[in-house]
Amino acid sequence: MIVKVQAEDFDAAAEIRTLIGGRTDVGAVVTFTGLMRGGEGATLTLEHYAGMSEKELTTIAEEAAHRWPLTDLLIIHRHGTLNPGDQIVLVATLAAHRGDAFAAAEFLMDWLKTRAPFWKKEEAGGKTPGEAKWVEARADDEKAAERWEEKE
Amino acid sequence: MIVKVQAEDFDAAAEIRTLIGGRTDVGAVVTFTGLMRGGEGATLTLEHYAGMSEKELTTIAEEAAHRWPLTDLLIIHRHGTLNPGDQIVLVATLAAHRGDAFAAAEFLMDWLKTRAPFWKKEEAGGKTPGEAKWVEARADDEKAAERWEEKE
Amino acid sequence: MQLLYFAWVRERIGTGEETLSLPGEVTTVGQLLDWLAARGEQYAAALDQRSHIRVAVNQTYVGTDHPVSDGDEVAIFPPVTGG
Amino acid sequence: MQLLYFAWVRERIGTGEETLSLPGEVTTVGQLLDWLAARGEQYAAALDQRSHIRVAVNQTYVGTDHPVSDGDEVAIFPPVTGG
Repeated sequence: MIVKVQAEDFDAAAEIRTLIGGRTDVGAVVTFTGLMRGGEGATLTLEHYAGMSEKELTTIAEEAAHRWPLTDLLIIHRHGTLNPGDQIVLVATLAAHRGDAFAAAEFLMDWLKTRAPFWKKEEAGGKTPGEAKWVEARADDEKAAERWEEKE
Repeated sequence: MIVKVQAEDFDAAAEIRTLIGGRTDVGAVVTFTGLMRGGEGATLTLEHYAGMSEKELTTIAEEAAHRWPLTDLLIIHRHGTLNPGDQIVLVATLAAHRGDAFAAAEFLMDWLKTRAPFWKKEEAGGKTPGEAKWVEARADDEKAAERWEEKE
Repeated sequence: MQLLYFAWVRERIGTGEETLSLPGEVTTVGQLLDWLAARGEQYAAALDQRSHIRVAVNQTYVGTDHPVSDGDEVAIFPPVTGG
Repeated sequence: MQLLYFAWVRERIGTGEETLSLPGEVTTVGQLLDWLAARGEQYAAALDQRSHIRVAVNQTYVGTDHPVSDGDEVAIFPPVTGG
């Protein structure tokens, strides 16, 4: 299990290669990569609660490993200031079969979105740059997370 | 949209980079990679219906693009003889939001498993190599594909 | 008619491809399968479990009622197992 | 008590971190939030919409009934928006 919180960019392919590590019992690899969307000049600043962010991602990762028969999994989440197109987050799940890998990856993202202590502040950029604004939490992220509660 | 049927291995990261092509309206990238499982010396031979296999994958890709608001998507499927750990198939979906990217990727795999004209023949290898055997179609793949019928 | 066989259907029949002329009474996929199965032991062995046989006419999946004619490319194969 | 504030809670209070001594009557998270909100306008502005406030004690999410004491690290922040 790999859990990292870092300012630097990551090489998803290299991280997944490390995670697989030459094993030949992995039939399915599902990845989710979150990218920054935005127009030219826009910036996104990710604040996090150093210490708790890594601890909480580890808890979420352990919960996924407990719920599904996974070979392994990883979560990498960046903090700091990002530009459009930049990678924000990577989740990868390895399993013998695809159903488990897909379900665990969706679960990881849903829980991460509602539990990992990160906060996004956006500045739109462009010709009339406005004030930077904190992104508001979305009700459908809460709803997405809730669907996993019944499956314990 | 990229659809390829090929004997050669693929570089998933490079393929996805090409698909994104510098766009900054993509918030979510979901990938599924299918790998060959098996012990030392095992081989997997993938036969396909040249002509129809690419046509059918294109139909499946178009159906996904029709059902979900995707930025783009790709399917790469190999044929020929593979060894344990080798990549078999890659599906990637790009979307503004993760729910669409996840659903479309699962859909693509479920339909691909039940409709794309490929057939796997396995040889176990090891110290007592047996006869090569055709993999049997799985009832739960049919079931997984059926769940998308109602959502039209 | 251009006939294509794949996977164990191909192995049991002993060839991946052949060209045959249809008798006039064979006008549907179902009749084609019956007619082929009667051509010999190998064909019968390949086609006897009809629930395990899939057919594509001109590279499109069809059912047993689908019409066939001499100009078609007809592929006969087991349920697919790719991915 | 070590207090940590994040995102707009931090900006409204005007600091990300401070150490305060609790009065004896403050023994739960709810009482702590009430006591902080009464410390001045900035605290009130940060903490008035209680449904938008999350609290972690020693890096674990807790509810308003959770006990607090001077040795704790208590973080106060808005709903998270990572991922």
